[in-house]
Order: sequence, then structure tokens, then C-alpha cells
Amino acid sequence: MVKEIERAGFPVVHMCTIIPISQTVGANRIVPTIAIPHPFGDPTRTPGEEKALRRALVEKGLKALETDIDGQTVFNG
Amino acid sequence: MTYRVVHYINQFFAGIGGEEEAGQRPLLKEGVVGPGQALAAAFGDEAQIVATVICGDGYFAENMDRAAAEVVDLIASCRPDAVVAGPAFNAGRYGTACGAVCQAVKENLGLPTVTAMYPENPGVDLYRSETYIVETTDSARGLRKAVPTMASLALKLLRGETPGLPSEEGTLPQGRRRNLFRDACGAERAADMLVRKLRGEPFETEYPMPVFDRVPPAGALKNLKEATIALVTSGGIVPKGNPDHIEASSASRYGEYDISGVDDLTAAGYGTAHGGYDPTYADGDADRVLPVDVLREMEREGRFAKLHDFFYSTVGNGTPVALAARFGREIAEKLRNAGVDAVILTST
Amino acid sequence: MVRVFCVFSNNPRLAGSKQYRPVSSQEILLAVRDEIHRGSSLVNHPLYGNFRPHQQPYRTLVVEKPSSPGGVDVPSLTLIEKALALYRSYEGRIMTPGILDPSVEADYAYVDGELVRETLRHCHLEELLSEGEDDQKSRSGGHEE
Amino acid sequence: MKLELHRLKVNALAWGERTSLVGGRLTIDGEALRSLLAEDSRFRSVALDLALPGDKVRLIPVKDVVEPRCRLDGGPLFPGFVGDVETVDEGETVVLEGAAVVTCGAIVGFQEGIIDMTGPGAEYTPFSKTCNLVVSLEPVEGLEKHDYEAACRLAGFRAAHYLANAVRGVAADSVETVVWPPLSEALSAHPGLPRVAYLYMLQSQGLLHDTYLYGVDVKRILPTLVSPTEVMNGAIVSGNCVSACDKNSTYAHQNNPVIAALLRRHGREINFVGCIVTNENVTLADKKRSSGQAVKLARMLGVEGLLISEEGFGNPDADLIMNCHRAEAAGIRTVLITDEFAGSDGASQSLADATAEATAVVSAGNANARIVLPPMERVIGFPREANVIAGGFEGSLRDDGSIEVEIQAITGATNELGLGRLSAVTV
Repeated sequence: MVKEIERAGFPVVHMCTIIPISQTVGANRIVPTIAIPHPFGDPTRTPGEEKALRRALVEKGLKALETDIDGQTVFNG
Repeated sequence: MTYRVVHYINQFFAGIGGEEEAGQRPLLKEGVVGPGQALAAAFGDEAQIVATVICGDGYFAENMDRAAAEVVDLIASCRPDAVVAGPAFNAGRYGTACGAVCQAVKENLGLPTVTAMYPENPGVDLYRSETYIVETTDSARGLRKAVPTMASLALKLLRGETPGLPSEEGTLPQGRRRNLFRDACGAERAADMLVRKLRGEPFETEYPMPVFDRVPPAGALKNLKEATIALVTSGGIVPKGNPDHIEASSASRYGEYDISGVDDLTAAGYGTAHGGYDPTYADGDADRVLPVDVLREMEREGRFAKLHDFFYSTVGNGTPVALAARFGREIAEKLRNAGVDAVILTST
Repeated sequence: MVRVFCVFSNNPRLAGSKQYRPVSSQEILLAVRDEIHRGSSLVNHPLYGNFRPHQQPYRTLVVEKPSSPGGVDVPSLTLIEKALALYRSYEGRIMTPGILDPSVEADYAYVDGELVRETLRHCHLEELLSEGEDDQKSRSGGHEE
Repeated sequence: MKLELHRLKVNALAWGERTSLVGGRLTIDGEALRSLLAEDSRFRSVALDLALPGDKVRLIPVKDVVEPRCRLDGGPLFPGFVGDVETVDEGETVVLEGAAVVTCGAIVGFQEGIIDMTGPGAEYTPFSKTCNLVVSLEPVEGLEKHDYEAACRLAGFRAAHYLANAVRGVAADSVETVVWPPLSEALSAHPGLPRVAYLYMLQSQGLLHDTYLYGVDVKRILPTLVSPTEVMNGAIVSGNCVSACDKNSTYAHQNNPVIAALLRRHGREINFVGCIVTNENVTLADKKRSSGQAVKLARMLGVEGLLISEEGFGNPDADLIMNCHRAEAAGIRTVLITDEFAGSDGASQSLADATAEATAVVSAGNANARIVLPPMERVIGFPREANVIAGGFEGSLRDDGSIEVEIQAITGATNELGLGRLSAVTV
């Protein structure tokens, strides 16, 4: 799915927890997320903290979309 | 006896017209039309094209299920022994229609089918396992070469013979493994292969590993502030009640959901259809899988121009690659028409 | 460091393990997949034995609980997903315990137990394995959670 | 190390007063052999039959196939079983070529292994071409399955040894000499030719899925080096009953075709320097350890190429792929031999694992392909087993005696040592 959308010319950022699987399916811009059942959240935290965490992740995703890359890139940090 | 064959072609090859006539609904003409001439000649006395079914590529693409059913009804009315579709060369919608017709004929009428396409026609990946597809060049210049190959394969199927290897029949492989006895025993073949590999000589593996093709990365977003961002997920986020009945695994469909005016995916309104992980957290707050709430905030703050009004969702778990690829192509088409600039795809 | 193991099984020879349930082999795999999502890692390969998924009813998998929270063991996840993909291709033909001739089923249960014996031994949990389906041998929790 | 294989051709079997071999006709004193095997108190009954190529006979369920061999001096073979655990890397060995001992025993209620001596099924098994002495073994009441399996295994070796030993004075039709030099010589021999080793994977998952090396259950070994001469003398034997198509019978080990193919090219196209034996265990830790050690041995040998043969499918696919991946990562070029489980329509994924480095794979065929085996005049063994064998399915034994099965049920059909010519292609 991610590959076909990118093939159509859109920059796509794949935000997911299991990076090797993302690499296997051929995503190019990859941002690691928190955990499989809650990639953009952490139920052990307060709702406010959780949202801040989510926002930081989405910011990372947008940055990835703004970044030119040569090949598969994992945006850590 | 003479076998009865129905030929399926599009509006263009039927001489009705080009893109302006792509909305042509399915229609039946007795006997041979257009490229059917050459096909009939190749059949000789052994088979006869009793009718030609014609459908516009646009109509078929926009009404896949209905169009296929209508075409099958027309074909069935001719009581044929086999169906030949195309050749479609590199025409994507035509190839997809030919494949879909062959699949529907196989499923509903149980008849042998043959079509023909250029290897990169998107219809190949979608339907290669459902029908025999003769390999053609990318344009109609290859008609003369393709037609006799299609005819001889169709005759073989009509006679109940098992087709030979793809290289012998001129077809694109269907992706099924078939047993055969080779000349030498396996150990000898392996030792020979090793010698060749070590010498750097060409050799052919007997079992190609499944391959994952790559797409070069699309260029970066130049101006985020003016961009429309769309959300797509394989995490199965759906409105409560799962209105499209997306399956928990091996999904056969995806959903398109309007989020214009939605600021937050609340537990009351959204949950997950995904059967591949513990759903407690996504059901409690679907923003944990599809971060609509923070994207809405950022949209208001002007970080980017617009969050696209629809999100697209399916379940990635166990869905066949060819199907997922089709979802991707269809979603991409919709996003393009909607003027989307970039995509955030979330997975669990 | 105390290593904690957990045995997921639908084999009556392992009725003494905490995660014993008389469900289909595929459901055992699914339960283990969820466990991996929670951070556990596989001890034995999910596809032991020369049987395809529909050819025998039993499956016994041992996982090790995470020593620290967070993170997913990617090799375990990959293995379980590959195994599940194989099971899915036999969807509708997967056997649930209790549908075969009892003597044949007892043989399957027996062999399943023997095929995980080595794994259980690694985890010092061999005593969980009873000799036959009727044998309710004394069981000890060992290091099983 | 030098081994002479004294080959005596066998092209017919018959019962007689005294076991002898004249003009290719092996006459067997059935009573003497039967009472020898019946000494094992674990058997309630021991029945002997003959099954020759072309006979309208079906054997089922086959447990193991063993080629009759013994030492020319009367000493033991199959170390750890018929003889002591002495090393068997040299000497003179008598081979009854063309003969085989086939053991039948229904150890568990879903066992498989069909050999048809004629008809369409015969094409798929190498043992429709051998002259077979069939030993059908029934256990005493209450015998534990491990013991029954062990007893059947041993009976096959004893029968095979008995036959060869009884005729070992007969002049050989041919003598083949295999010389295996010390490593120091082997490694520097044949400069200019690529150095090659064989990675010999053995099934070792547990009961009915086991293999023995010098009597040791190979799930307990670390990968080790063996000489081809030891393999020919029965150092590796099968305790593997399940998945008839791709288990390595003891016969296949004794006549390992990979070793034969590498020896034939040795000194001409390659420098064949070693056989590394490794296992296929159940736990992930064992898999990693064995794969690491096996590839380490290949690196210590300094080989450029490694031929890897798998045994079984599913779980061992992981070992196969791991071995391939590690070897290629170490700069060693690999060729793999495997079989496929692609579904009866051939449309499913053939292996449970994959790696992009596996660019050179030999396929021994799709084991799920279906075949109808017509009725035979005689069935030796336990015909009812056809309903529950792994490659069959409920109702596969038809009223007329024909059986519809996947070729998985046929002994040796997709042998992954590359014994047969069966393969598969993508259509």
C-alpha cells in the first residue's frame, strides 16, 4: 500500500512500530512509533502527556515529509 | 466439432471511439469485430467467434462489479466454450477490464479464458493467477504476433490439454508451482549450480525467492504551509460499528471516512477493526493509531494548509500483497483527484 | 536474574500449564502473538514438527517474559507472523482438538509433547509434561508464570 | 583415510535354504533372518516379504530403507547400533547394490510412507527400482512409542547387515576407492580450484523427527566435521518417520548423492574439503547456535562455496535460510537444496522463510501435488494407515483399493539430498 501511494508520486511517511516490517514492505520515509497496540500513545501516562508525545511524533513525521532522501531512511531521534 | 468462442474488446478496438466514448455500456455484437478478424483466422475451422462483447474502459473502471456482471450475462447468453479478451497491450484500464472479465467468467461460468497484455500492465499483477495472459508488446503493433499465440493457447484449453511452460506458450507466469522431472538428479544439478556460481557464470535458480520491489522515494514537500496532508492507516481505524465490515484479518476492502469537522477520534465514535493486536488502547482512543487530534491542532496553527477531508483505512494483517497494492493504487488515484500533497500512513 | 517462561498449549499433556486452553492450534499462535506484542520472546520455533497446520491439532509454544518492560522482540514477531501467514493459508481446515479418532489424537498429543520436551527441558519445565492424556501427574510451577 | 566399496550387484531376490548371492540373485534364508530379528523381545511379530521392481505391490507405512552393507572382514557397520562406536572412516565395505531392506511399522496412528513397485507412484520413489526385503514389525502390547521406534530402527540395520555379511565372500562386481586426505593436505590440494564444503542438515526435532550420528541423537551435537567415508559406512542413520517425501532414509545417507556429486567434481572443477553435519532443532537458541557454529566451521575451512541440503520443511526452513544468510554474509557462496510445500494448486508460498541471498536454489518438487495410486494386487504392511497419513486425508483409501494422496506420502518423492529428478517450475 505504502509503495503504491509513493509510486503515484506522493511523499509518504510510514509511521509504525516494527521498523523491519516497514523496511520489508518498501517504505522510504520511516518514523518509529511507540508500541504495536498504541503507536501514537502511551496509556500509562496522563492524557495530556500522551497528547504531547503524539504531537512530537507527528512533528517528526512532517519533518520527514519535508526531507529529501536518496533511499530508505529511518528518522530516529 | 467447432468450439464456440466469445471475444471481449473495448470501445476503442471496436471502432466506436476513443476516450470520449469510454463510457460505453456493455453491448453484444454477433460475429467478429476489429481484432477478432485476426483471431478468427488463427482459429481456422477448429473454433468460431460467435459473438463479440464490447465495453467502454471508463464504464468498466468506474463500475467494476456491475460491469463484470453485465458482461458475463451477455457472454453467457451465447453459450460459448471459451472466452478470449483483448489483447490489451499496455492500456491499464483495458487490461484490468480484460482480467476482471476473465476472472468473472471463470468464477461464474467455469469456462477457460485467455487474454493478452504487456508485462507492466497493472491488469497482469491483479489477474495473472486467474487467467492465462499472453505476453505482448506495449502497443497494438504487437497484435499480429500476439493473436496466433492466444488462439493456439485457447485451442489447447478447449481440447482439455494442459498448457506447457510459460516460455513455451508465450504466456506470463501465473505464479503457480508445477512439478516436472528434470534430466539430472537434484544433487548433480546443485553441484553444477555451485560450480557456475563460483565461476561467476550465469545460472538459473529453480526456486526464485519471493521478491520485494522498491519504489524510489518521492521528492520532499517543498512548502508544508500550503500542503494538504492525508491520513491513511493499515491499523483498521473505523467509525464505531465498522460500517464497511472491514475484516479483522485478510481484509478484502478498505474504507473511506469523512473527518471534515472532526477534531478528535473519540471512543464513542471510532475504534479498530484490526484483529492483529490487542484492541483495548485503540478502542479507548483511536488517536493512538490515527493522530487526528494533533493534526487538527497543527492545521489550525497553520503548520500546514489542510488535513484532507477523508481518511482511508484497512487492516494490514494477512492481506495479500496484490490486494494491498490495489488498495494503494485506488487510494492514490483518489488522493490525486483531491489535490493531496503528502501522506502520513500509520501502522501498528 | 530470574527468567520467567510461559507455556501456551492446547495439548492435554500440558493441561497443567497456566495458559492451557482446548482451542485450535491457530488460536494458540494468536495468543502468543499478542504476548509478543506485550514484549515476550519466543523460546521455540512456532513451526516445529513435519506437519502442516491442518495435519495435526496441537501446538505448544513457550515464551520468555520480558526482563524489562517496553520493546518488541522483532525476530519473535517475524517468526510468529510468518507462521500465522502459513496457518491462514489453511483457514477453514485447521483442526480443533477432539474431532479425530481418539487413538490418533492421542498419538498427535504424544508426539507434540515429545517435540517440545527439549524446549521445556531448557526452561526447567519438563515436569509440566504428563506422560499421557489421562495422566494427571503432579505439576510444579517451576519458573512458569 | 581410504575406503574401498566392494559392490556386489543384486537384481533378484528369492527365498532359500541358505543366504547366498549367485549371478545377481540374492537368495535369503528367511527363517534364519526372522529368528534373528525376533530375538528382540520388543516385537510381537516379525514378517518378511519380497517386493521387486514391477511387482504389483504396495508397501505401507514404510519407516526406513537401508542398503545392505558390512565390512569385508566381518566387522560391524552402523556404529552405535549394529557395532561398537568405533570410528568407521576407512577399510573395505561390502555393498549389495540394488538391494534394500524396507522396514514397516505403524509407530503412531498417522504414519506415512508409501512405496509402489509399479504404476504412477513408482516413478516418484527411488525404492521402486531396488529389490526390497520388507520387514513388517508389530510391537508387544503396551510397548512405549520411543522403544517401538528404536526397535524398528535397529531391526532395519540388523537385517541389512545380516544380508551383506552372509554373502561377503562373493567376488565384487566393482571396487570403488574413496581417499579422504588429512585437512592439511586437502586445503592446499588443487590450487586454482574453488574450495567447497557440504553443509549437511539433519532433522532433529524430537521423536519421529530424529537422526543419529555414531549413535548420538544429533539434537545434542554441535555441528561437526565428518568424512564422506564415515557417511558411507552408516555413521549417520535415520530415526525420522514423519514426512515420507523429504525425510532422509538411512539408504539416502549411505548413498548421499550430494557427496557423490561433489566427489565426482573434486579435483576437476572444485576442491571438496569437508562435510559439516548440523542439526535442525526446535528452540531458537539452538538454531542460532548451530547455524553460527556450522558457518564458523566453513570459515575455518576457508571455503568459497557451500552446498546446503535441508531435511524436512516448515521449521527447518528457518535453519536453511539462517545458514544461507550467515554463509553469504561471511562471503561464502551457497547453493541450497529444498523441496516445496506450495499447496495442491501450487499457488501458496513454497517455503516458510526466505532471504534475498538465496539466489541459487535447487527444488526437489512440490510435495503437495496430488496423485491417485491405483489398487495393487498385494499390500504389504498396514494398509489402513493410508487414511491418516500426513499426505493423505480422511477417505483417501477408496473402496477399490486406490489411494488419493499428496506425493508427500511417498517415500523419497522429494528427497532433499537430491536423490531424484523431481523438481518444480513456475507456470
